[in-house]
Amino acid sequence: MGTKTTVMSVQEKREYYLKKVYMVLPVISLSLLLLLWINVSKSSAFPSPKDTWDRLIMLFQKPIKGLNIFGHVWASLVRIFIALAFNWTFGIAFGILIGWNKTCKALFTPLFNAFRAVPPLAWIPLITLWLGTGEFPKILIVIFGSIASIVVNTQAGMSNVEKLYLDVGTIFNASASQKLFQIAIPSALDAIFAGIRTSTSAAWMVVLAAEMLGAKSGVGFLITRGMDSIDMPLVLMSMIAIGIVGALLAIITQFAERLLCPWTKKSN
Amino acid sequence: MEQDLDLKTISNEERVKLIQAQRKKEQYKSSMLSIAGVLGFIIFWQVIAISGLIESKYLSTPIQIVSLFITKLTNPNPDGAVIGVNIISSLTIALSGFGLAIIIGIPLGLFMGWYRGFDSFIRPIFEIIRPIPPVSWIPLTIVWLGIGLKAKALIVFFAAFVPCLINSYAGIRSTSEVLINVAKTCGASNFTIFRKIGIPSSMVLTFAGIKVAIGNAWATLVAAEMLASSSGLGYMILMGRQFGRVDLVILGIVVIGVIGTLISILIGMLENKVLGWRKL
Amino acid sequence: MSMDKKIKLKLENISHSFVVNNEVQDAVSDVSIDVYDNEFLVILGPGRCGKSVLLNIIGGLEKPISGNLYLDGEKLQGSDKRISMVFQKLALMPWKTVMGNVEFGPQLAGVDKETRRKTAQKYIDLVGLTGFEKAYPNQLSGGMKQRVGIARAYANNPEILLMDEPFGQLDAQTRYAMEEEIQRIWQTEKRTIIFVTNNIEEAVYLGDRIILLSECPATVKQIYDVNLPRPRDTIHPEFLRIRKEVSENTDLAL
Amino acid sequence: MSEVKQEYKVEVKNLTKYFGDLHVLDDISFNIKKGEFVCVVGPTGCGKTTFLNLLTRIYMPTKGDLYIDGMPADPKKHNLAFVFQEPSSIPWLTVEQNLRFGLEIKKIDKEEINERVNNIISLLGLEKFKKLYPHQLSVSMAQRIIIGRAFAMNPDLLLMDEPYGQMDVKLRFYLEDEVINLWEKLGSTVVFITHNIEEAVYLAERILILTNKPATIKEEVIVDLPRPRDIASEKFINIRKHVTEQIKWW
Repeated sequence: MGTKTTVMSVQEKREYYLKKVYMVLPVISLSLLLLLWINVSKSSAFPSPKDTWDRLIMLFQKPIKGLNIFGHVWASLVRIFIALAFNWTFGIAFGILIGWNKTCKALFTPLFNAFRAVPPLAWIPLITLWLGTGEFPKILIVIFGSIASIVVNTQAGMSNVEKLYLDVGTIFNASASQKLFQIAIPSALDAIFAGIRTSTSAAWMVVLAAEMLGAKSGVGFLITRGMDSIDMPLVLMSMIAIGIVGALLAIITQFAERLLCPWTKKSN
Repeated sequence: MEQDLDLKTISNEERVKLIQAQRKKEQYKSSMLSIAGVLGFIIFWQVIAISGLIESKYLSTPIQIVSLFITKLTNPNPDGAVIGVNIISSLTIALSGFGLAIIIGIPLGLFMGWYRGFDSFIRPIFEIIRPIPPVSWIPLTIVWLGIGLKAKALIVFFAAFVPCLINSYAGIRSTSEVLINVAKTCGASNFTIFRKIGIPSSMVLTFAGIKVAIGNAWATLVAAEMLASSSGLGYMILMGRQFGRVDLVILGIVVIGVIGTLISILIGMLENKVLGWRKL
Repeated sequence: MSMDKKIKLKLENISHSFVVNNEVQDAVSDVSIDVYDNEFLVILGPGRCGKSVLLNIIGGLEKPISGNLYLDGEKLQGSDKRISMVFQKLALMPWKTVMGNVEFGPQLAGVDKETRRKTAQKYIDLVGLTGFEKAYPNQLSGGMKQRVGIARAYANNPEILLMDEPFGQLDAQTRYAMEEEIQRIWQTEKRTIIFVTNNIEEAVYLGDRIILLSECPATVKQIYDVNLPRPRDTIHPEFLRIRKEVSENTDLAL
Repeated sequence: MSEVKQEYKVEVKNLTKYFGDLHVLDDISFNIKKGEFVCVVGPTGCGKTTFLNLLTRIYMPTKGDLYIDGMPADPKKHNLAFVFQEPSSIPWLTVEQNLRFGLEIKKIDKEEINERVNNIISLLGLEKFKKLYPHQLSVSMAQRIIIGRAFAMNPDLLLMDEPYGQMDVKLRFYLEDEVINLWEKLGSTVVFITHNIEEAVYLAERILILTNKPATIKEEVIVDLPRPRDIASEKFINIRKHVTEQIKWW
C-alpha cells in the first residue's frame, strides 16, 4: 500500500490510521492476559508462568514413568492415530453406505442416531468394566468418541449430492458404479473432510478423558497425576501442552485438506 | 416405477392416487425397515445376554434394564439417589452452563464479528483458550470451586461457549454486503445496521452453533460428573461401575442418550419457529 | 418450412406433467417439432416452465408421459450418446481441473488417456481456454466456466447439442461476447444445436429458426424463419422488426 | 457555496476517487435539475458503480464533493435511494415489510409510512404478494419490489445501477414503462446507470457518457423525444447510433 497519504481525503486517512491501531490491539490484549496471569498466581494457588516453566524443565530431568512431556504427548497421539485410522476407513465406508443406499439408510440410521445421542465419555465406565484400563480399551473409547462425526458428515455429503451432477452423469451415459465413484464420492469429499477435522478434535478430547480415568502414560495421565499430588504447575503445563498439540492437529488436518482437495480452497 | 405403466389411458385423478399410494408404500417400507433395525438389535442383545455367551456380570438384558429403571424410580440405592434426582441434578448443571454460554458467547461472537476493534482485542485471547479441551479444565476448576454445582457448570459453560461464539461470529461475518449498503443509503447508523441487518442474517449459523453447544454441554457434563461429583447421571454410572452393577451403568447410558435426543429435538422446534420463513 | 433439409431429430406429440403436492401440473402438452440437420434452432418461451422440461426429455433426463422421439428416424429410449448438453447452472465438477471436466465424457466411455486428452485439448483450444487446462472451476470467471461447459459437451462428439439457457447466469457484457462465441464455434464445428432461452434478442440474434412456446403448459405457438446474414446487426431495422413481431407474440411472464 | 438560485437539485463538483494508487474517477462535474431523469452510460469497468457508490456515501470521495440542495450529501439528512444491480431484497422480511424498511429507518411516522407503502403497492399492483417472502417470487418480481421500496422513500435522489440487466426485451420494456410511470407520478430525480444504449435512449431526458478508467464525462446528449418513445423511429435510431459511436467499447 503506497504511503501516499497526501492523496487521500480526511475520511480515508482516518481509515488508514485506524488499520494501524487494529494491529496494535492484539499485542495489548496479550500482555494484559500475561499480567493477569502473573498477579493471579501471586494471590492464589494458581501456578505462575515461572513455576510452570520450571516444572517443565524438571519433567525433563525427572521423567514420570520414564517419559518426559514429548513421550507423554506421543503416547496420547499414538492412541488417537490408531483410533482415527479405524474411524476413517470404517466410518467413511459406513457413512457412504447409509448415505447412498436407501435400504441401508432406513435400516441403520435410527440405530446410529441412538448411538450418537450417547456422549462419548459415558462409554468409559462400561468399556473399562468390560476390558479394564489397558491400551485397547482406551483406543476403543477414542473410537467410540470420534466415529460419530465422521459418519454423520459422510452420510450428509453422500445423501445430498447435487442432482445436477448426476444429470451430467446421465447425459454422458455413466453407469451406476461410475456415478457413485466418479461423481457422488468426489462431490461428498468436502463434507468428508469436515468430518475428518471434527473427528480429530473429538478424538483428542476423548483420549484425555480416557487417560484421566486410568492410564500409566499420556497427557491425561499427567493431569490426574498433578491433581492427585496437588502439583498445580504440572497440571497447567500439561493443559498448555494439550492446547498446543490440539491447535497443531487442527492446522495439520486443514493443510492436508488443502493438499488433497485443492479445489475447496476459496478462490480469493 | 410410475412411468412403466401405460399412463395415456388412466385419468389424472387416478394417477395422483397411484403416486400417493406409491409414496405411502415407500414410507411404510422405510419405517418398517427402521423398526426392524432397532428391534433386531434389541433381540440380538437379548439373545446374547440370555445365552450366556457373555456372563451376566458383563451384560444385562434389555428387560433387566427396564425393570431396573422402574425400581430406580423409587429406590435410591446403590448410588444413594433416586433416578429422578440424578436426572434433575444433571439437567440443572447442563442447562445452567449452557444458558450462560449462550448469554455470553453469542453476543460476544456478534460484537467481535461486527466491530473490528473489539475483534482484534478479544480474538487473540479466545484463540489461545479455544484449543484446550474443556475436559482438561476439570482439575483446575475443582481446586478452585470444589465439586459443587458451580465447578461443573463452569466446565459445561466452557464446552458450550466455544461453538456459540464461533458460529455467531461466522454468522454475522456472512452478512451480505448489499444489504449493509441498502441500510447505509437509508441513512442507518452502524449500530442500527448491526441490529436490523447483522443479527437477523447471523441467525442461521447461530442456531447451528446452539445445537453444537447443547451437544457439547451434555457430553462434558457426563465427564465432569464422573471425575468429581456426588450426584447426577455420570456419578450414577460411576457408582454402577464401582459396585459391579453393569445394569446400572447401561441404564445410565440409555437415559443420558434419550434425554440428549429430547433436548436437541426441542431446539430443532425452536429453530423452525424462528427461521420458519426459510421453509415456505 | 423448406422440405429439402434432412430431419435430424423428430419430436412427435410429446406431453409431460408432474405430480406436485397431490395435483397434476402439465408442463408440456402435445409438442411436435422437426429439427433439421446442422441447424441452429432456438426454443423461445417466457419465464420458468415447459422449455427446460422439453430439453430434459430430449436429453433423456426425463421420460415423457406420452409421445416419441426419433433421431435419424430411429426411436430414442432414454439418454443417447449422440446427444450432449450444456447446463444453465454450468454443472462443472469442482473437483476436476478444466482438462478433467472436458475429457469427462470420453473418460466415462473408457477411451484411452492419450486419445481423449487430444480431443479434449482440441475443444479447449476451440473455445479459447488454451493455457487454463490445469485451473479449477472456482478459479474461472462465469464466461470462462460456460466455455468449459461447451467444450465438455463438444468433446463427447455429439450429433446434437442441447443448450439450456447457457448464458442466463452471465452479466450482460459477457453474455453478448458468449453469444458471438457460440455462433463462431457452431460455424467452425457444424452440429445441430437446440438452444433454449427466454431472451428474445438472443433468440433473434442466434436462431436460424425460432420455435415460440406459449406459457405453461408449453405448446408450439409459432415458428419463425430468421434469414438474416450472420453476424447479425442488432440495430438493423429488419432485426428490430422481427424482434418486435416476436416480442408482441410472446406472453408476458412477470 | 453556490449562490445561484437553487434550481439544481444535485451538483457534482470535481469528483475524484483513488483506491490506494488505482485512479478510478477523474474530476467529474455536472449538475442535475429537480425531477430530471439522467442516464449514465459507459464501458464496462469504467467505474460507473464506484461513481454511484460515491453519490450515496458508501465510499467517500478522495477529492471534490456532491451537493444536494446546496449542502454536502449525507444519507442521514437527505433521502437517498439506491437500487443495486444484485438482488437486494431482505430475505427474512415479507414484501410489505421490505417496502417499509427504508421508511422505518428514517423514523417517519406510521400513517405516512402506511399511506406511501399502500400507494406503491397499488401503483405496482402487488396486492396479492404482500405477505410473501422474496425467495417465493420470481427475479423480476423481486426487482420490482426493490424499485418500489426506493420510490416509497420519496427520495431527493434515486440511483439505479443496471436494475434490468438480466431481463429479456419484453419484460424490460414493461419495467421501463413502469419506472417512467412512477417517475412521472412521484417526480423524483433519477440517475440511471446502464450499459444498454437502447434502454438509455428510451428512458433518459439527458445521457452522460463516461470514458474508460479513470472515468470522466465525455459528452452530454439531450434526448427530447415524446413519450412513450418508439424504438424503431428514425430519430431514436440515430441518437442510439451516435451514443454507440461515442463509447465504441464493442
